[in-house]
This record gives sequence, C-alpha cells and structure tokens, in this order.
Amino acid sequence: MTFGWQALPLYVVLISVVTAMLIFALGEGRQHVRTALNLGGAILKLVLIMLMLLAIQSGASFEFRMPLLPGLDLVLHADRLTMLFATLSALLWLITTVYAIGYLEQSPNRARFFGFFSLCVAATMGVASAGNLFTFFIFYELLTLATWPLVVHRGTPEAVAAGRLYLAYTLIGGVLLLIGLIWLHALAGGSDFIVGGSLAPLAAGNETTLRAIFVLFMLGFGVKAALLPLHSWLPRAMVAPAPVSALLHAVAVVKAGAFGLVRLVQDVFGFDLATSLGLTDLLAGLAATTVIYGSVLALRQSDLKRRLAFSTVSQVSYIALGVATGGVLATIGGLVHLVHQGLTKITLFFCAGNYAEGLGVHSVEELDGLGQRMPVTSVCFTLGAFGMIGIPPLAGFVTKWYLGAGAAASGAPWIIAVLVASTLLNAAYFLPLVHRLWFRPLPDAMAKRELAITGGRMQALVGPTIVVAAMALLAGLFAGTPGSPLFWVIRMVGGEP
Amino acid sequence: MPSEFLIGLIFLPLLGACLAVLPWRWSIRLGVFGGLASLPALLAALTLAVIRDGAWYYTLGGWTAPLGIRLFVDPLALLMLWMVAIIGGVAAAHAWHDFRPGTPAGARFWPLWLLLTAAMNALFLSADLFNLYVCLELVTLAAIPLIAMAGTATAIRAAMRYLLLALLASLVYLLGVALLYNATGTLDLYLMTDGLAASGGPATSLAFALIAAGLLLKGAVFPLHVWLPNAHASAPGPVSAVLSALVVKTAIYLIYRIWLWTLPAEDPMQGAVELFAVLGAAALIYGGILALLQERLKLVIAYSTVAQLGYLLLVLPLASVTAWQAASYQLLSHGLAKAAMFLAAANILHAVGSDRLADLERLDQRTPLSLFALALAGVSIMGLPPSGGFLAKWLLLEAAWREGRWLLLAALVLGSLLAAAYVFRILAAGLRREDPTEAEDAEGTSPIGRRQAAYALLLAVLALVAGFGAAPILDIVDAGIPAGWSAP
Amino acid sequence: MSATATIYLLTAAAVFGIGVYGLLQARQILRQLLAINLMGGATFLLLITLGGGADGPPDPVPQAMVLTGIVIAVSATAFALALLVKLQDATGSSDLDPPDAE
Amino acid sequence: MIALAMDAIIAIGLVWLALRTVRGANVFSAIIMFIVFGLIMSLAWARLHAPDLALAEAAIGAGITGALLLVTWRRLQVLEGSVPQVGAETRSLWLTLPTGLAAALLIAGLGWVALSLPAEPATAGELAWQRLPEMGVSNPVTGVLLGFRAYDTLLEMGVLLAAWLGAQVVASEHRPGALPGPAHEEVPLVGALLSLVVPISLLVAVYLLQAGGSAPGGAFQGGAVLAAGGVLLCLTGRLEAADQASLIERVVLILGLAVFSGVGLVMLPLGEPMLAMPGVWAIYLIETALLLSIALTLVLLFAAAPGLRRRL
Repeated sequence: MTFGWQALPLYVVLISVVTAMLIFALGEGRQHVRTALNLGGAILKLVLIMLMLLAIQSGASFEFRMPLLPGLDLVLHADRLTMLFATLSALLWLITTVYAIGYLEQSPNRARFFGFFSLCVAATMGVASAGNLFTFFIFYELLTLATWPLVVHRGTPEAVAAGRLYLAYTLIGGVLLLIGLIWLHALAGGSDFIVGGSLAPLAAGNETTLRAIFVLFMLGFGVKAALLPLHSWLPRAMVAPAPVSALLHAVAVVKAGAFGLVRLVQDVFGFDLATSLGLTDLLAGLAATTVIYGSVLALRQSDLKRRLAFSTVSQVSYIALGVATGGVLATIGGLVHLVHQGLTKITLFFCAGNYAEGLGVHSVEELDGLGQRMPVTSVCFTLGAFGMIGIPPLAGFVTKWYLGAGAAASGAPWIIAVLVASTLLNAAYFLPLVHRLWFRPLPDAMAKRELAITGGRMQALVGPTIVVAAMALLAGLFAGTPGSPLFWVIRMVGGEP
Repeated sequence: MPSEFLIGLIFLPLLGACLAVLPWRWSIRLGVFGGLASLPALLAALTLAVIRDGAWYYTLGGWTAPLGIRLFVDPLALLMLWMVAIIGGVAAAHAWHDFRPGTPAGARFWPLWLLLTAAMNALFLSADLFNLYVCLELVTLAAIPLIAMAGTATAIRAAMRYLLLALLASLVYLLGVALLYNATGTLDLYLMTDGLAASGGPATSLAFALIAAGLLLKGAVFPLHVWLPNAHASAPGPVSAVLSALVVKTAIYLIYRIWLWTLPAEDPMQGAVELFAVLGAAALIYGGILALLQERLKLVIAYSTVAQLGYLLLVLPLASVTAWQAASYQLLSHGLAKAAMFLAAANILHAVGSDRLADLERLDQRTPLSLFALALAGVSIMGLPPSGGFLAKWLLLEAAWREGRWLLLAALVLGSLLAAAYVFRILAAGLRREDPTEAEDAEGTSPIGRRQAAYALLLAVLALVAGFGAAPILDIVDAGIPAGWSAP
Repeated sequence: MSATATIYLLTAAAVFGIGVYGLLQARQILRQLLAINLMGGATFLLLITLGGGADGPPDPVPQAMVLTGIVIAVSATAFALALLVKLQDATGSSDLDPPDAE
Repeated sequence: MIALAMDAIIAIGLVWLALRTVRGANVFSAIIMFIVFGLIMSLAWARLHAPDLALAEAAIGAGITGALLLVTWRRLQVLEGSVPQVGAETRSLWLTLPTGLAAALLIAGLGWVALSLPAEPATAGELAWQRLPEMGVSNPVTGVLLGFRAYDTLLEMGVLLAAWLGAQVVASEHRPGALPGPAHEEVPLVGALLSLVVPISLLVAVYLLQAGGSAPGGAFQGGAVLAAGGVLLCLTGRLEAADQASLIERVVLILGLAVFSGVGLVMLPLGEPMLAMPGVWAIYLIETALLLSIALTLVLLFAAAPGLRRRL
C-alpha cells in the first residue's frame, strides 16, 4: 500500500468524497463557500486527471492497492479505458455542477443535493478506476447508495415511489452481481482486470459455470445500463431534478452499467472466451432488442423527459452492442459512444431543464414555437437531437458508422439492420420535436409567459448547455483529429486512426 | 503486567459502580470516568500483550482450576471487550446528557450502567461455567432496570417479560451446569473438554441442550425472541444501543465459547450447530419481515437485531477460517452500526417527539446529522459496501459458498434484501416532504442536539471505517480461531 | 445410587415439573414468580443430590454454588416484585398480556 | 430405615407443597404454601448434609423471600383497590400439564443417568477438601465461598446491589402501601417483644458470622437473620421509609463489594494474584462487610424504600 503519486487514482476519488463531506458539514447556509467548494473540487479533479493523462502518455502507470480481506484487494488503477470514462465524467461533473448551481438556486436542501452529487461522482470515478471486479462492485454499490437521495430529492410521494423502484432494481441487480462475484472468487480468486480477459486459463471444463457467472454479471450490470427487461426504473427516475437526470443518464449510473459490461467482456472474460461460450451473441441480441424497444417506446412518450429517458435506454445499448459485436471497428463504435452519447444526451437534458425552469414546459406539445422564445437553448436542443439521430457529421453518425462497419466486418449484417431501424426510429421521435420548435407557431399563452430565469441564473443554465452542445458538435466534426474521443478510442483499441 | 489490565477491566467499572452509589456529584463522575474512560487504555495494553504472547489464563486467588476460577483472554474475548469499551463508552457519553450526575435519574442510572459494564467484561473473560451463570444474572439484573428507567407502561411491561424469561433461561442454563459438574467434576470451560471426551454420554449431551436452550432464550434467538423487540425499543436510547449491540451478544458469545471450545469435536451435540443455523436463517427472514412491518422506528431497529443475530448463528456449521472471520466481523460491525442506529433514533425521538415512521417527514431538515448517522449505519446493516457489514456479509457468503450450503446462501441473500428494504423504508420516511416547494425550516439543531448526534455519527462512521480496516483486525482474530475451524 | 439420593432426585424432578406447569399455567405474574422459584429450588436440590450430598462426605463446591444461587434468587425475586408493583401502578394490571395491546 | 422414612415424608411434603403453590386457590395461600415449602426444603438440606444451606434456605429462601412476597401481595392489593383478583386465572391444561410432566421426566431421566454413573468423587470437590487447611477455616463451604470461588461471591454482591438499584429505579413516587403505619404500637406487648427479638437477631447474626469459619453459618445466613430483625422493626413501625438513602446507608450498601474488591486488590502490588486472601482476618473482615451489606439491602428491598429512618 503506497500513498505516493502512484496512488493518484485514489486521490481523484477522494477529492469528490472530501468535497461531499465538506458540503455536508457546511450545512444549508453559506452558499458561496459551497459553490467555491463544488467548483474547486471539480476543477482540481479535472487537473489531476489531465496530469494523469499526460503521465500515462509518457509511459507512467498508476496503481493503489490495499488489502481489504485476505486475498481480496481494493485496487484503483488507471488504464486507458479508465481515463476515457474518468475524463468524461470529470469534465461533465464540472459542467453539470455549474448547471446545478443555477438550477437549484432557490430550492431547499442544496447541501444534501450537492453532497450526494459529489459522492455520486466519487463513486463513478471509483467505478472507472477499479482495478478488479471486487473494487468495481464496491463503487458500483456506492453509486446506488449515493444516487438514491438524488432520485428522491424532492421528497414527494412520486419521488419516493420512484426511489423505491430504483432501489428494487439496483439492489437486486447488486445481489446478482454479488453472487456472481462470490462464485467467480471461489473459482478464480480475486484476480485483477487484464486486457484480453483473465479467465481464459480456467475455461476448460468450467464452461457452464462461466456462462452462468456471465449471465449473473450481465444482469447485474444490465440493471444500471437499463438493458431490457431491466430498464423500467429509468423513466420513473425522471421525477428527479434535471441535473440529476443529466448525471444519471450521461455520466454516472447508466454509464457505470455500460462500463461494467465493457469491463466484463473485455477485461474479465475476454472477447474471445466470451464469444466461444456464445455469450457475446446473447449480449448483442439483448442490446439490439433494447435499442429497438427503447426507441419504439420513446415514440409514445408525450413527456419530454420521459421521451429522453427511453432514448437513453435505446442509445446506451449501442455501447453494449458494439462491444458484443467485437472486432476492432465495432468495439471502437461502442466505446466512443460512451463519450458521444454522454455529451449529446447531457445537452438534451440541460435543454429540457431550461425549458422546464424557464417556461414551465414539460410536455412535447408545449414545445411549439419555442425556437423564438428560447433560441439558444433550442439551437442546442436541435444539435443534440441531430447528434442522436446520427446525422453526418455529428457525433452519433461517427458511432453508427463504426458500429455498422464493424458489424459488416464481423459478418453480422442483422446488426446493420438494427442500426438502420434505430436511426429511423430516432428520427421519428426527435424530428417532430425539432419541427415543433422551429416550424410551429408560438401559442399566445406561451408568448405572454414570463421567463422565470433571468440574469446570472440564466447564464448558469444556458452557459453549460452551450458548452456541452459545442463539445458534442466538435466531437463529431473533428472526429478524425488527434485529441478527439474517437482518436483516443482508436488508439486504445489498437487500430489505425 | 498484562494481568493487572485484565483485573482492571472488571474491577474498575465495579468499583466505579460503588463510587457512583455514593451521593456526591464528584463520586459519580469519578466512578464513571474511572470505570469507563480507562477501559480503552487497558485494552490497548492487553491487546498488545495478546498479540505478543497469545491467549492466556489468569488464576484468581492463586487457586488453580479446577478448584478455583480462571479468567481467559483470547482474541475473541478481546473483540468483545473492545466493543464494550467503545460502544459502551460512546453510548455512555450520549447518556450523559439525559442522566446527569446530581439529578435523581443520574444517581440511579450510572451505578447500574457501570455494573452492567463490569458484568459484561467479567462475562467475556470468565472461563468458568458457574461463574458465567453469576455474570449472566448480573448482566440481566443490571440491564433490566435500565430498560425500566424509560418509565413508560410499555417499557415496564417489556422489562417484566424480559426478566421472567431471563430468569427462566438462567435456571435452564444452571440445570445444564449442574449435570456437567456431576459428569466432569469441574466447572472450567476448557478443562471440561477432556472429562467430556472420557465420560460424555446422553446425559452430558442433554446438559448441553439445556445450556443451549437457556442461551438461545437469553440471546433472543428466533423463535425465543418474543421479549426482545419491545424491551429494546422502549428502553432509553443509550440503553437500547447497548442492549442490542452488546447484551444479547453475551449469549451468542457463550454459544460460541461452549460449542467451539468446550464441547469435544466428536460429541454428538456438535450436530446442534445445524439447528442453530436453521434458527439463524429463520431469524434472518422472520426478523427482516417483521422489521419491514413495524410502524415505529425503534421497533424496526429492534426487529433488525432479531434478524441480524441470525447471521451469528448461521455461521456455526460452516466451520472454516473464512466463517470465523465472518462471525467476528459481523459481531463487530453489527454492534457498531446497531448502536449508532439506536442513538440516532433516540435523537430523532427527542427532536420529533415521536418515532412513528408517519411522523418522520423532513427529518433531513429537522435532525440532519442523526438521519445521516442512521443512513450510514444502515449501509452497514444492509451489508452494502463500503462498510464493515459488507465485509462480514461477503465473508459469510464466501464461507457458505465454499461449503456448498445453498440454503444458507439463499437465506443470506434474502435477509440482506429485506434489510435493505427496511432500512430504505426508514430513510424514505425521513426524506419525505408533503409539499416540495415548502420553505426551509429555520429550526436549527441546538448545540446539545449536535453533540448527541455526533455520538451516533461517530459509531456509524466507525462501522463504515470497519469496511477498510479489516486486515489488521482479522489478523488478530485469526490467531484466536477455535481448534476445529482452522483446518483448510 | 442410594435410596436417599433416589428420593430427592425424584423430588427435584417432580418439583421442577410442577414449576414448569405452574409457570405456563399461571396468568398472574406473582404466581409465575413463585413457579420460577420452585424450579430454582428443584435445580438446587438436583445439584446437591448429584453432588453426593446423599452419601458420604458432601462436596462443598455445589453447596457453595447453591448458596450463591439462593442469594441470586432472592435478589432477582426482590427486583421482580418491585417491578411488579410498578407494573400494577403504571398499567393498572399485573398481567403481561393486557387486552389493550398498544 | 427411619431416616429413609423421613426422607420420604420430606419428599412427599415438598411435592405436595409445590403443587399447592401452583394450584393454590388464591395468591395469598400460594405464597404461604411457598414459604412452607422453603422451610421443608431446609429440612431436606439438613438431610443432605448441607447445614449451611439449611440455614440459608430457612433465613433467605423461606424467610426473606416470604416476607418480600407477602408485602408485595399487600402492596398489590392496595393498588388494586377493593377489587381483589378472584381465584386463580389459569390457562388451559392441555398444553401446560404435559409440558410440566415432560420437564419432570426429563429431569428425572437426566438425574437418573447422572446418578448411575460410577461414583467418582468430583475433582473440584476433592481438591476443596484437600486444600481447605490452607484457607485457615474449617467450614468447607466458607472455604469455597470466600477462598476458592471468592470471585463468584464477589459478583454475587454485585447482583444484590443491582437488585437494590433496580428496585430504586422502579420505585413509584408515592410508594403505595410502602409500610404499615404505627398502628401496632398500641399493642402493649409488641414493644417488649421487639426489644427482645431484635437484639437476639443481632446476636444470632454475629454468632453465625463467626461460626461460619468452622461450623455452619456465615455472612449470608447472618445477614438474612439481621435483616429479619430489620424487617420486624419496619413492620412494627419502628423504622419508616426515608426519601433518600443516607450517606451511611449508601456506604453500607456498597461495603461488601468495596471491601471484598479492596482486599482482593491489595494483594496485587505484593505480587499475589487478585483475590488472594492475606489471612484469616481478611476473611472475617470481608464477611462482616458482606453481612452488613446483605442485611441492609434486604431490609431496604423489603421496605421498597431508598432509605430508612427511625420513626420519631
């Protein structure tokens, strides 16, 4: 156990924990100190991650190891996958924090909100940097615990009910993971993540066992990743404040599940082993079904946030689909979607939050003509929607291109069919929104309604929205440039840019 | 001079109790500080001695066993003694506010509290079956008046029921002791084993059955738990904490001692561990369901104790190093977490004036620290990471998995889901608010309230920290593993 | 096994059984306490009978145990009686299972 | 043969009295039967070569416990007002009788097996006889109680203290029917009788204390006898409940525990183990302290009062 600079991943996690503790200790008052703490913590974390990135570029490695139980260590390390997820979440944490400060200006319980918000990010960083499944599990469960108070934040009966549903799903998912973990531990001991998988030597004679373990893990991660049929908590959790939805969907919970699936396939089983056991087909099939199913249900939602939620159900499964398809191209597609979907979806949620806060707009019908009232937000929303649909040259297109190419290369043309269908469905539920924004007349009632957000608060909400929209745009436009998420993922997977 | 530390653990609280009987404020203070604050220092020294020299005996009065009475200290005893010192100490600090020396309540409270502390320390150190009977009676007769201090009709009734059943339990235990003395000619827990191996028969087996029955009743093991929920729920907060965290554990501790140390490995009564495990699994499920159905916070926590005791029995047939670590860690983390919950519940009850779950809305504003303590402790009770409870549950699951005990495994999983359900039910009740736009209450927490909450929080944080500090603790505990369990 | 030992052994067994019966049978706490005390007496009797009190030099260890047990029994009974008075005072009933369960 | 007949009579008496206790028509008669049971029990102890127990049973088991039961019954009656509990409310026999029978059979069976074992002298008991001379007392029970197993006795004093403390906790503010009023003073003979009985009880207590070393007796029996004197003083109104325990009373209450622990601890610096007796004098010192503590605790428990004072 060393606490030197190799333990940087630990400090990255601890920054958010300490921020959370300080915010709790500070209490409800002293808003400025809290804001300073929030931003300070987020910036410091981002700086540390940048440092780690640079160090990793020059060949350094980071690892913190601490024995928790005999034969089981808490391991925090930083590989490329870690850095991808960590950078994304640190960046989005900063932006979401700014947004949330504006969003929750007048509402009660801000200390509690920001405390658990930070804790949630800490857990996400832990999930990102976990060096073995045991550590992953610890932070994965911590994430459940830290997000529950955010889901029930408003304390209304609907919020409490949504929280109950969320827990029922995630805790049972956690139990499945735990059983899988115990089983795996009895079989293989507490082995660390290894690129290409650590279980290959054990495969002979244990096929059925390994299959069962994989399914347990897949279900455990699938709950958070909102894989069919474990997704129904996600739309209900929309009762939470918009920054929470943004965080749940773009950065933390859903992504942690998807990230777990990536780790499971790539670093625990290894793609080859998973394929030889027929497990990737299973995962790909489930993911593809979820992609279509989520889109179909999104069509039927008249509540804006619920429509976005079902869109998430659909889009996140691209990640699993890509990883399960295998091959360099599809893997690139899946992994890069981790970033692309995050940026795009957070833009959409910020916009939805702006509409709700600014004009009290919650349902799809109320969007008519809002392009005039809230032009900046509406432009960002349009960009996000186009990105989701996958209109070239936006981020979603890049993802789908690689996924499609990968599917072709792997000889799985049905996946292309799924992609096409999904794109059509995406267009079917997003384009009407864009149409309403820009081409429908603004009703009189809406034209007369005062904007509820003004001045500094306006900037705190719209500023971050512009930033994430711009990032989503740039990630697509400059996908081929060094430094882009795509470039990064390509280097990680080992393909040629 | 480690033997002096051993003596001090029993006699400092005992003499402290004597001092606290005297009428002056200073004598009570001196008794409490001398009897409680000294314990961690004594234990630290004792722990070092045990790490260095291993377990050892202390012969009282110089009369060697089997004639005299011995004390025995080993890692298991140390663990329990540490819990008495830490949990009892923090609970005492919490009680200081309500039972100030110089008040009539304080004058009645502290002698009993100190006697209870001395009795538990004596019990964890005793190596003599009859002496243990005396210790058990002292624990009972010191604990029950503390319940009755709450003064409510429910508390008095619960105290009465507890007393009657505890007396019955002691008698049944004593009956077993009588038969064992007759069969072996000794009362020493550790000398008895040879005699049993030589002259054991159906009579001694039944003697152990009687002892088990008595202890199961005292330990409120399902289905003999009927006295526990009301007794633990109606006592004053710090008393509830100590009852659930420590007092019921005395009986479980004795079951461990007798089954894992005294009873010869080949004795047919070893088969009773299977029964214990069944009872433990049943307790886990039954207690969890009942906790889920309660309408009062303290009753939820009390039924949770009924459930959590199940873990401690469930581990008995698993007989492995991992199982041993699981048992030790469950003892520790349940103690910390449960005491934290009861202290927090006491604060909430004090602030809100009711502990009905229906009355607890907006606790996050009314008693934020106590609710937070409740939540942190709840994490450990549910066995979710990061917490001591999680490590304990992990070890239990691992031990059960290794032995292929699928039913126990299923009970464990179901039990922890039930725990999650009742803990989150409490928390949801506390976060509820009827009107989301309602302005913040100006009602801040008083300095006293903050301090009382801090004690609950301290224990809850310790339960959480236990999730990271297992390695050194398990190192010590491993050295005290019972003989039959160390085989791979 | 001497005749004396047999007689007292049977006495102890019978009294213990009567105590159990009385404990289960009685509703009034005072009667339950009497039954528990009977069981205690029977246990002590068994301890001494087995301790060789009936034949030959008596074993002082069980005798000391019983003496300790008697003092503990009177202590516990005294406290139980005080608690009983309080119960009657606080609830108006010396019954553990009142119809108006809270 | 006569001895055996006596045993049989005692045994039948005990069983019959036990039955009467649990089946008594009312609580009062049940208590009386229990007291008589205690007295017969002390005969049984005498027959079983346990004279110390015979004394203790008569004084504590029957005497003090009986007094406590009766005074509690009285207090309950005062609290219940004019509506006494009618008869013995009982539960159905279907379950209780078989359980009781099963318990009896279990004990009989166990005891039977235990007695059938080859009569080997118990190791601890043998050793107690062997090493008794080292203690400086010749009554082996006293040797065990204050020497070999002194620790038990010490903790037992803790139990006694806890009982008093507990009784204080649950004492009701208005002490229903705490003690009878001074009505008895009008009876002319009471005063004279008391002036005889109380000094005698003190005398007997002191005798029992000093005899305990070599003959049956000791602190517990002596303490109980002394307590009986105190109980008489309470009953006749010579002593009445005080609101607070006086300092002296408090000191006496903890005297046994404190002196016992103190003597035990004194030897530690000298390199002796805890509770090693420095000499026979220490045994008597401890026994005196125990006697005083026991007597006062029992009287206070009887009076259900924190303290006592002379009625003026």
